[in-house]
Formats: sequence, structure tokens, C-alpha cells
Amino acid sequence: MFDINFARDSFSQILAATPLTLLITFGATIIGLLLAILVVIAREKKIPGLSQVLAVLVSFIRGTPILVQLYVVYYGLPQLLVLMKGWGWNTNPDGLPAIVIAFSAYGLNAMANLSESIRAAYHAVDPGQYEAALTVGMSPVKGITQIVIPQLTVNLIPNFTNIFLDLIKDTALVYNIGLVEIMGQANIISSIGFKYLETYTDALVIYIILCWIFARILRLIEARLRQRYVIAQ
Amino acid sequence: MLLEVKDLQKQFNGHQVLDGVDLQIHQGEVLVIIGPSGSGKTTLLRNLNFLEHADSGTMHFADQTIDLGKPSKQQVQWVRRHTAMVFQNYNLFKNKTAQQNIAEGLIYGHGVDAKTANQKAAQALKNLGLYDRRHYFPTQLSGGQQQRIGIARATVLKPEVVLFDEPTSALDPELVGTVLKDMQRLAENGQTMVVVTHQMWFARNVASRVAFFADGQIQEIGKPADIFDHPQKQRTKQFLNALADNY
Amino acid sequence: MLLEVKDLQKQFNGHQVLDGVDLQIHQGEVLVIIGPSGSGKTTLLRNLNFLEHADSGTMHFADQTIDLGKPSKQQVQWVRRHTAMVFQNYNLFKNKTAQQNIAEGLIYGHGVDAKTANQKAAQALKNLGLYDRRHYFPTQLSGGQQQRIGIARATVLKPEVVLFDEPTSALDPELVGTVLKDMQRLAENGQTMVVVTHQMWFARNVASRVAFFADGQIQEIGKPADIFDHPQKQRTKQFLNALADNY
Amino acid sequence: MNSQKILSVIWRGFPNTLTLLIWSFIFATILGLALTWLDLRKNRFARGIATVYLNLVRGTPPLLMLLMAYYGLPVLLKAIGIDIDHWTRMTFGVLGLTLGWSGYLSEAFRSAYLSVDRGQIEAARSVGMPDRTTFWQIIIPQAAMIALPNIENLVVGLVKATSLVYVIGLYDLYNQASNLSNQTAGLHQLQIFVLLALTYWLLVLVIEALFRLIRRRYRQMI
Amino acid sequence: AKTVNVAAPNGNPAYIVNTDHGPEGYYGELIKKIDHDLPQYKFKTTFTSQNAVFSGLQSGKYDIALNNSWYNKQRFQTYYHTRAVGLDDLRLVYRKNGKKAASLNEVAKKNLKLVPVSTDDARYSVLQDYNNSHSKKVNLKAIGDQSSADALAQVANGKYDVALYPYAAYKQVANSKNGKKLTASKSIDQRSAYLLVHKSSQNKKLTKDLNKEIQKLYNDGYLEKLTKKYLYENTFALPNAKKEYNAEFNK
Ligand SMILES: Nc1ncnc2c1ncn2[C@@H]1O[C@H](COP(=O)(O)OP(=O)(O)OP(=O)(O)O)[C@@H](O)[C@H]1O
Ligand SMILES: Nc1ncnc2c1ncn2[C@@H]1O[C@H](COP(=O)(O)OP(=O)(O)OP(=O)(O)O)[C@@H](O)[C@H]1O
Ligand SMILES: [Mg+2]
Ligand SMILES: [Mg+2]
Repeated sequence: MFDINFARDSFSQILAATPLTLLITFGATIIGLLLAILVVIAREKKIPGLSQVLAVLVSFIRGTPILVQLYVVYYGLPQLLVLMKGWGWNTNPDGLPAIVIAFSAYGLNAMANLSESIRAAYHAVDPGQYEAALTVGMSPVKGITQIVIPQLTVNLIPNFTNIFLDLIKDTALVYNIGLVEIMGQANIISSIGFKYLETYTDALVIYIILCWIFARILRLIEARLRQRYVIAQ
Repeated sequence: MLLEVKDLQKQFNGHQVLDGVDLQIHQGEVLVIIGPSGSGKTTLLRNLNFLEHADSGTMHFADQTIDLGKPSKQQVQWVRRHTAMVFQNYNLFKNKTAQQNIAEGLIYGHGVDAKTANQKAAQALKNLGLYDRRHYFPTQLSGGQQQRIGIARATVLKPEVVLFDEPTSALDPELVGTVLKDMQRLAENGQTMVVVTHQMWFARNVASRVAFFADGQIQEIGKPADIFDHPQKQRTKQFLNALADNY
Repeated sequence: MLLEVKDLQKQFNGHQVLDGVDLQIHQGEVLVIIGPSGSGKTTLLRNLNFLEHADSGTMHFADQTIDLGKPSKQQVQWVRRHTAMVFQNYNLFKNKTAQQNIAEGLIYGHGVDAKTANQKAAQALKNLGLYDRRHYFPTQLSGGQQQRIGIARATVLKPEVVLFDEPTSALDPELVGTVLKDMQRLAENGQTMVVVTHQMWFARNVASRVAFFADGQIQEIGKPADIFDHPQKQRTKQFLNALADNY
Repeated sequence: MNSQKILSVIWRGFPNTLTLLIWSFIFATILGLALTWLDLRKNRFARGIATVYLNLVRGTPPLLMLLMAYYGLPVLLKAIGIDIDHWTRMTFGVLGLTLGWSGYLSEAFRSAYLSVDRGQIEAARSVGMPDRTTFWQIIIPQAAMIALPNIENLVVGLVKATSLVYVIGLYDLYNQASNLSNQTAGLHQLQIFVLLALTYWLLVLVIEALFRLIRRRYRQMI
Repeated sequence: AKTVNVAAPNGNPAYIVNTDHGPEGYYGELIKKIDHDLPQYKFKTTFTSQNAVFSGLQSGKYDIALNNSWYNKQRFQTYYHTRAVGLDDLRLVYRKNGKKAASLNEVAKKNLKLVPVSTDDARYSVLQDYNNSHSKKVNLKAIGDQSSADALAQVANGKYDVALYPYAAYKQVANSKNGKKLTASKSIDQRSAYLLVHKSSQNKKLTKDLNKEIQKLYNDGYLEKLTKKYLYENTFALPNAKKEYNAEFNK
């Protein structure tokens, strides 16, 4: 029933797909982080119109399953590009690589979740810290970069860890749009003999180890920073 | 006259916290402000250096005149650079060491180069006898040490006025003395200071003038002995009696 | 003698915080404990009602003798039911209203039925003039109100001894008076009290005896006038001088 | 095809989505509390079990969790003589989601428990409350309030995760939508999936509103 | 009657689709017919994603996979298989005004961009077999679940040059906006489709009973009738049909 040999032989092949899983995860994290920072700035500065629109967008993304978002982007992005072409933009809706769709969907997802966490981490920094920076003559920008952001970063790490691990796990859905990451590779190997339980067990082991490693690394970084700043929990 | 504020108004959600404050601060004086909790003393200090923005009023400071209702960015930055503040909860930068706390206002606020700034900070710590703690982070220091560094952080900038908001009220009774002594020394060196405090010893012995603040206005202002021993207004008497009861 | 502790020892991580404390508390007296920050005053109170467990020592309380090194569960529960504590940060139950805060010790700690308990709590609130606040939660009350309810929560249990740990040090100066007055009234009614405080007015005027605690032991104990005006030990003099500097 | 028709098909999956959500949440809460209890034991073995479980769950994609619960677990259990083959699909769906969310919830419970002010417990002891009463009267209500925002996030996450039960052939909101997209030979996908997304969003907004009500009601208590 | 759990994949409506009246399409009607003819069994159909169909078949959750599984050695080792239940006609689909592709050979030589194929799909192994036996390989990429309509739309809008599909998959979209841009090659291959059955002692008997029934349905022309009804042509009338039908049954 469960073919141990097949599971063992498949393991290294599935492991070989890990780089793509990580590429999507890191790509989405970086895109999400950059966008999230812009979202946080717009929302904290209460830029009229924009901050409300972003609030709704964030709420929408956080309220819908990533799988559904993936399909909305998958079907919607090409149509959007067609539309933009109609407006005279130089876009090429055909031949949109799957990785671009993955980066878009997962990046937006990360943006929504990260922006909320960054806002919470920002609000958790004692406002007195920023005020003290102003009273010693620092400009608002210097106060933010020198004082607020370093402290915010420490607050952010636990939530960041959760979001990052969720991203790793959620990439297990992108094989639906044709990217051969861990789950996709597991499916391919299985399809020859239609034997799935073995490869899925392999994939499960890889995901658990990956998540464990990254949780460990991030916990260490947090402990280091906390120790360095000696910010009591 | 170093600094004068006229008809300062400030509301919070329709509640008039500062209701036309007039205040003059003379060069080299120590002005102590006392008054009931929640009356707006902190708010007054925060409006003086634009941590909060007043609804209206005028400020004359050195040779500048500023409309407090709509100060320009330059004016805000200029006032902040010529005043400094000491907070009730110290507010030392948690992610910076003792020495960095003192140096970074010079570096990022006043454009002093890092080397000079660090030398000045180290010297300030030596004067406090805290040089061996220069690489400690705030949470590794006692409240008293933190507040003394907070004062050094403010005074190293050589501000025209230093604003103190209840600098000792978060401290253990034993540690209050060290901080008050630092403040006394500062006063003796001619530093202009505005101090919100309930430390009667300091108000009586160090203050040039004492102001009683209540109901959004300065009710009474004068020499310490006059205010404490011969208060003019009923409101002032009441308050002083309530305070005296505690001791 | 109501309560006596002998040779109380307590270490934290190898650091001897209580180093053989001997203490006698007489029926109906007000014993004030003063001493430097971090010397172990809080720890002493917490050991008296088993919020922490001593390493060794004996307690005689009413007719019982308890080995503090290994008290039985019954003994712990018995002592907790015959003492009560008032905390520096009030520690009112955040999820309970003012009235519930006072009633629930009676209900769950002393087996009083809910109706009687609530009547007693309501009466206590009436005595404080806080009856109209009976359904408020702690966060909706001022610090002074919270602490007065904290005292009512303790005294409604009719404990043999009430332990106070710096009951006014978290309060705004103006609110200190109301709380101290509640405590004075309590003392006048003959309640036995142990009070850690730095409020000199209270120590001088209300205390039966004052103990100076330092270095893990009671250094000196006696009438307030004796301790304040004629301290015997050098250590005591130093401490009192440091305190006096603040005023 | 008009939106109303599409929505009426999608909404046929609502009872299943709701059933999954409610039962998974209830069971995950129970299991999560048990895990928290284990995790807070002094016993190292008990803590070890909880830690291993949490690390496994933390690294398992919910999709795999469901696949393995439905297709893998019965095989595994049969090997040791337990037959769960006759369980319904819904039972397995609830089981799969429960396994995952019990782990997440137990972390939320644990951190809430640990952030109840120790002073509250001491105050209860000082008025003579027995520890058991203190636990139920003081600690639990306050921990619940502290945990509430995290629980809200997890419930929203659970709503989204229910969309994965298509792998075990349950017809929830998502599966109705994707089946409709298949039936119509994929001509209306974008429309269908946008409507589906809006449906989930609405559901989440309602849940958030419920939590807001609870928070408002008990705001003074923390 | 004994319940037989049948699993069917989403995404190929000509062959099998879940409707409000139960399974429909080629296999949908076939399974209903079999259910009717074999009163000792009750066939219960579940729809799920392709990969889940076989996860379940392997674990014994499902007894039968209701799709066009073509021959492959490992599959026939892992599962029991029935007699062929149909004959599929494979075509290359490309844009009317795009690059023409008449054979896999041409796809390989011209280096045409082939739409990724679901790894769970039988076509994936056809292409893999081709690549294994030819030096000039086609550009084969894998994908998870994808409906035939999605795949063909990607050819129509130019993202890919060519798709490999049974004729029916092409025909059912041929009249849509995208489909009008497409055309199909001549038949390039024919494959018999078998039902795969979970291996267990009980299912041995089931397979036997199914085989008897399928043979009957083939002989009395029922399969041919279904083919004409759902697959837009009669694949059993193609030149090699006699030879190809059920060719691998004894492997
Ligand atoms: N940011 C704010 N938003 C709304 N109300 C505020 C704000 N800051 C202060 N207030 C209100 O303004 C009033 C004055 O507060 P302020 O802190 O200035 O008093 P204070 O005299 O410094 O009191 P304390 O002695 O307790 O420090 C209070 O009623 C307070 O609630
Ligand atoms: N739970 C604990 N674990 C370790 N050390 C402790 C603990 N509680 C108290 N200490 C240490 O024991 C010493 C005495 O503390 P304690 O709080 O009793 O002093 P205190 O006299 O009440 O001081 P304060 O006036 O600041 O309240 C301190 O050095 C403190 O750091
Ligand atoms: Mg103030
Ligand atoms: Mg103490």
C-alpha cells in the first residue's frame, strides 16, 4: 500500500524543487514588504482618499482565501493588461509567465498582512521615543529612521515569522497555475504511477523542516535584537 | 525677556485645556509650575516646543515672533533646536546606549560630527560619574541614572531653555535626591529652566519664581515664599493644603 | 502578641534578600516599615501571607505555630484568610466591577453567601461615597478610587492584619490624601496594620511603631519620634537624610 | 451568465462552509486548550509532546493537512487496527482543520495566559480565594479577553482555509464556484472567482463585526 | 447492494462533469448505465481535483477512478484495470493564423511552445513517452489542475502555440470567442482509456464484473453511441480503431 522505497527515491527529486518554493516566498516577501511600507505610510499619514482605498483593499485581501486570489489574478491580470493595452500602454498580456502571477498574488497577500503587522508594531513603539527625538532637534525623518524603525523591527518579528511561514505553506497551491515547486514536483512524480501518498509524505516532511528552520532563524534574530537593545518583552 | 507666550489656546475634543495662557520666561531663571493633576501642565510644556500644536497664540523667542496657530516648519525646527525637554518617564532611546543617547541629538539634530559629539557625550557622562556605564542600554540602568542621562541629553545641546515635566515623579524616593541635585547645579550655572514638579524642597529652594496653574490658566505667579506662605487666591490655598496633607 | 515571625530567611538566586527577620506585631497597632528601594520590604510582606514561600523561619499567629519553610496547605489557606493585602498597583480584578471586587473575596475566599456579600460590599462602597460607582470596572475609576476600593476589598474580610505595600506611591500627589485618610480612619478603628510607605506624614502621625528595614533585617524599630529624631544606627541616619533632601 | 445566478450556485456551498467553520473551531478550541494545558505543565515529557505537535502543525500546509487526514490517516490507523473509513467527508474535513487550528489556537491561549498580570492572581490569593476559583473567576476571563484579537485572526484564517476542502470532494463555497466554472467550460471564470472572493469577504466582515461587538462589550475589562 | 466509491476529476466537461442531476458527460452517462446494469453494486460518484482522485484511489477511499487513464506500466502495476471503456482521438490544437503543427515530431522540430499539461493527466505520460523515445524532444511543462478551456484559451491568445487534446476537448470550445481562433490537426494518435480500480480482494470481483459489462457495452454498440453523443465524432470508425481499442488490456 505505502511504498517506502518509492517515497525514499522520490525525496531528493522533490527536495530539488525547494529553490522555487523559496524563490516565490522570498520574492513575495520582498514585494509585499516594499508595498506594505508604502501602505503604512499612506494610512498613517491619513492621505485622504488613498488611505481609505488602501484600507478597503487590505481588508479585502485579508478576507479572501489565497487560492481564490490566485485565480482572480490568474484570470484577471491578463484581462487588465489587455485593458491597459487598449488605453495605449505598452503591455503584453500574452505570454505572462506564471511566476509573475505568483509574485503578484502572493506579493499582494503579503502586502496586506505585513501592512497590518507593521502598523501594530509601529503603534507598539512608545510615542515618547519619537517625541524625545524631536526635542533633541532631530527632524521627523531622522526620528523615524534612527529611533522608531529599529524598535519597530523588534516588535514586528513574531508576526513577520507567522506571515513568512504562512507564505511558505501557501505556496503549496501555486502548482495550480503551473509552477513546479515542492507540491508540483510531488504531483509530477506521482502521476507516472498514480501513487500520491508517498510523495505527499515527502513534501510534508520538507515543509515541516523548512518552517522549523526559518522559525528558528527568526527567533534567534529576535532574541539577538532584544538582547542588544535590551528591550524588555 | 528670553521667551514670552501670549494668549495660548488649546482644546482637546472640545475641552479647553489651555485657556489663554500668558507666560514670560526670563534669561537664567528657574520657573517652577505647580498645579492639580490633569490641569494641563504637561500640555503647556508640550505646546512650548511644538510636540503638540496650539490652536492659537503668539510666541516671542529670542528675536523671533511665531504665530502658534500656524508656525512654519522652519520655526518649529528652530524652536526645537533651541529648547530641550526632560520627560517624566525619561524617554531615553531604548535602542541606543547611554553615550549614544547623549550624542545623537548633537549628531542628527545639530549637525555636529560624530567624533566631537561622542567626545562631548563621554565628557557629560564623566561629569555625572556614569562614564563606566556609557555602553549600557537604558533598561540596564536605574531610574535615577536614566533620568540623569536624560538631563545630560537635554543640556549637552546648550539649549536656551530646558523644559522639565515632573522629572522625579517616577523615581524611587531615595533616588529623587541625586536628580534634584543635578538640576540644582544646572540652575546655579545659569541655565534657564521651566520645571513642572511637586518637590516642595526644590520649589522653595531653587526656583526663582513659582507659578500656580489651574483651570487652563496661570492663576498666580511670584517668588516661592510669596506663593507658598501668602497665596492670594482661594484656589491656590486649597491646592497647597491638599499637598501639605500628604507630608 | 498577635503575630510573631522568627528568623525568616529568603533567597532569590543565591541572593539573601531576607536574612533572619524577627518581627512582632501587636494587636491593634500600626507598624510602618521604611527602608531603601530593593532592600526587601515587599518581599517581607509577601512572605507573611505566603504569596512567596520563605526558605525557613517560624510564625506564631493567633494560636497557631507555622514552620515557614514547609507550611501545610491548610496553614497557607488559613493565614491568607486571616490577613489581607493592599498592593502598590491596586491589583483590582480587572474583569470585575467595583462591587464584585469587594464581594468576591467574601464569597469565594470566606464562604459567605452571595447576597450577604454583595450587601456588605455595597455598604462598604456607601461608606467610601463610591456607591454610585459600584458597577464601574477598574479601568473606569481613578487611581485614588481604585486604591480606596482595594482597601475596602481587604478590610471587608475583617482580617486580623492588613498588609499595605506602598499603597500611595502610584498615585497623583493630589489623590494621596484621600487614601491616607481612609487608612487613618481604619487605624483609629483598631485595625492591626503593617504599612510599607514613604509618606512621612503618615509614619509620624499614625504609626504606633516605625521599623527601619535594610540589608535583609530590621535594623531599628521604635516609636516614630524616636526613629525619626534620634536614630541609633548610622545606616538609619543616612537613609533619613537622603529622604529629607527631597522635601 | 448573470451574477445573481452565479451567486445562487456559490451560496449552495454556504451550509458546508459554515458547518466546517463552526465544528472545526469548537474542536480546535477544545484540543487547543488541552495542548496549552500540556504545554504549561512542569513535566518535561508533557511539554515535549506539546512542542513537537506544535512544530509539526506549524510547518504543515493546510492543503496537505486535509489530504493526509482524509487519504492518509485511515491507512495509517488501519495498520494498527482502527477503522475510520466509514467516517463522512465532513468529519474528515473538520478533523483536518481541527488538527491545524488546535495548534495555532493553543499558541494564542498560551501567550494570553502568560500575559495575565501576575498581580491579579496574587490579589485573589490575598483575599483567600482557592487557586481553582482564581483560575476560573480571574485568570480565564482575563486571558480570554487578551486572546481575543488573536482568536479573531485565527477564525478569519479558518474561514479561508475551509476553501481547501475541495481536495476531499466536499462542496463548500469554493468548490461550488469552481465546479460552476468547469460546467460552463471556463467561460466565466473571472466573474465567478471575483464573486466568490466577494462572498468570502462578506463572511469575514460579518465575523469581524461580531468580534467588534464582543470587544466593545467587554472593553473595560482589560 | 454493495457501495462502490467512484472518484471523478474536475475540469473536463465533455467526459465528466458534475451537474445538479449527478455526473454527466461521456463517463457520467457510462457510470449511470453500469450502475443500472449491475444491481448488485451501487456506484457513488465523488468529484474532486485530479490529484485527490488518485490519492483517494491509492488509499482505498475510492474504488474506481472515473477518467480517461491510458496505459502506463506503473499504473497497471499499482491498480487493477478494466477493459477499455473508450477510445480517444488525440489532436494538436493551434491558432488558425499561428504556427501549424501536424505531428508531435513537428512540435519538437519547430520548437513550438506547448501548453503545460496537468501531471495527473494521461496526456502527460503520452508526451513523456514520446520524449523518452525520441531524441528531438517536445517542450513539456507540468501544471496542477487546469481545465481544458483554460489551456485552449492560452493557445487562442497567443501565450502558447499548441495544445495536445482529445478532439472533444477542442470541439466543445470551438464555437466560443476564443475557440473560433483555433483549429485542430488530423488525428495524431489514438489511445484506449481504462478504468483504474483500487487493489483489494473485493475489488477483484468488481473488476471482473465490470469487464463483463464493458465487453457487453462494446459489443452492443453502446460505447460507440456514447462516443458519437459526447465526443463529436465516432472514434471507433477511425482507421486504426480496431487495432487500438483495448490493445494494452493484457499488459
Ligand atoms: N492627546 C490628548 N488627547 C485628548 N486629551 C488630552 C490629550 N493630552 C491631554 N489631554 C487632556 O488634557 C488635560 C490636561 O492634561 P495634562 O497631561 O496636560 O495635565 P497635567 O497637568 O500634566 O496632569 P498631571 O499632573 O497628571 O501630569 C487632561 O484632561 C487630559 O485628559
Ligand atoms: N521574584 C523574584 N525573583 C528574583 N529576585 C527578586 C524577586 N522578587 C524580588 N527580587 C529581588 O529581591 C530584592 C528585594 O526586592 P523587593 O521588591 O522586596 O524590595 P523593596 O524593598 O520592596 O523595594 P521597593 O522599595 O523598590 O519596592 C531585590 O533585589 C529584587 O530584585
Ligand atoms: Mg503632566
Ligand atoms: Mg516594594
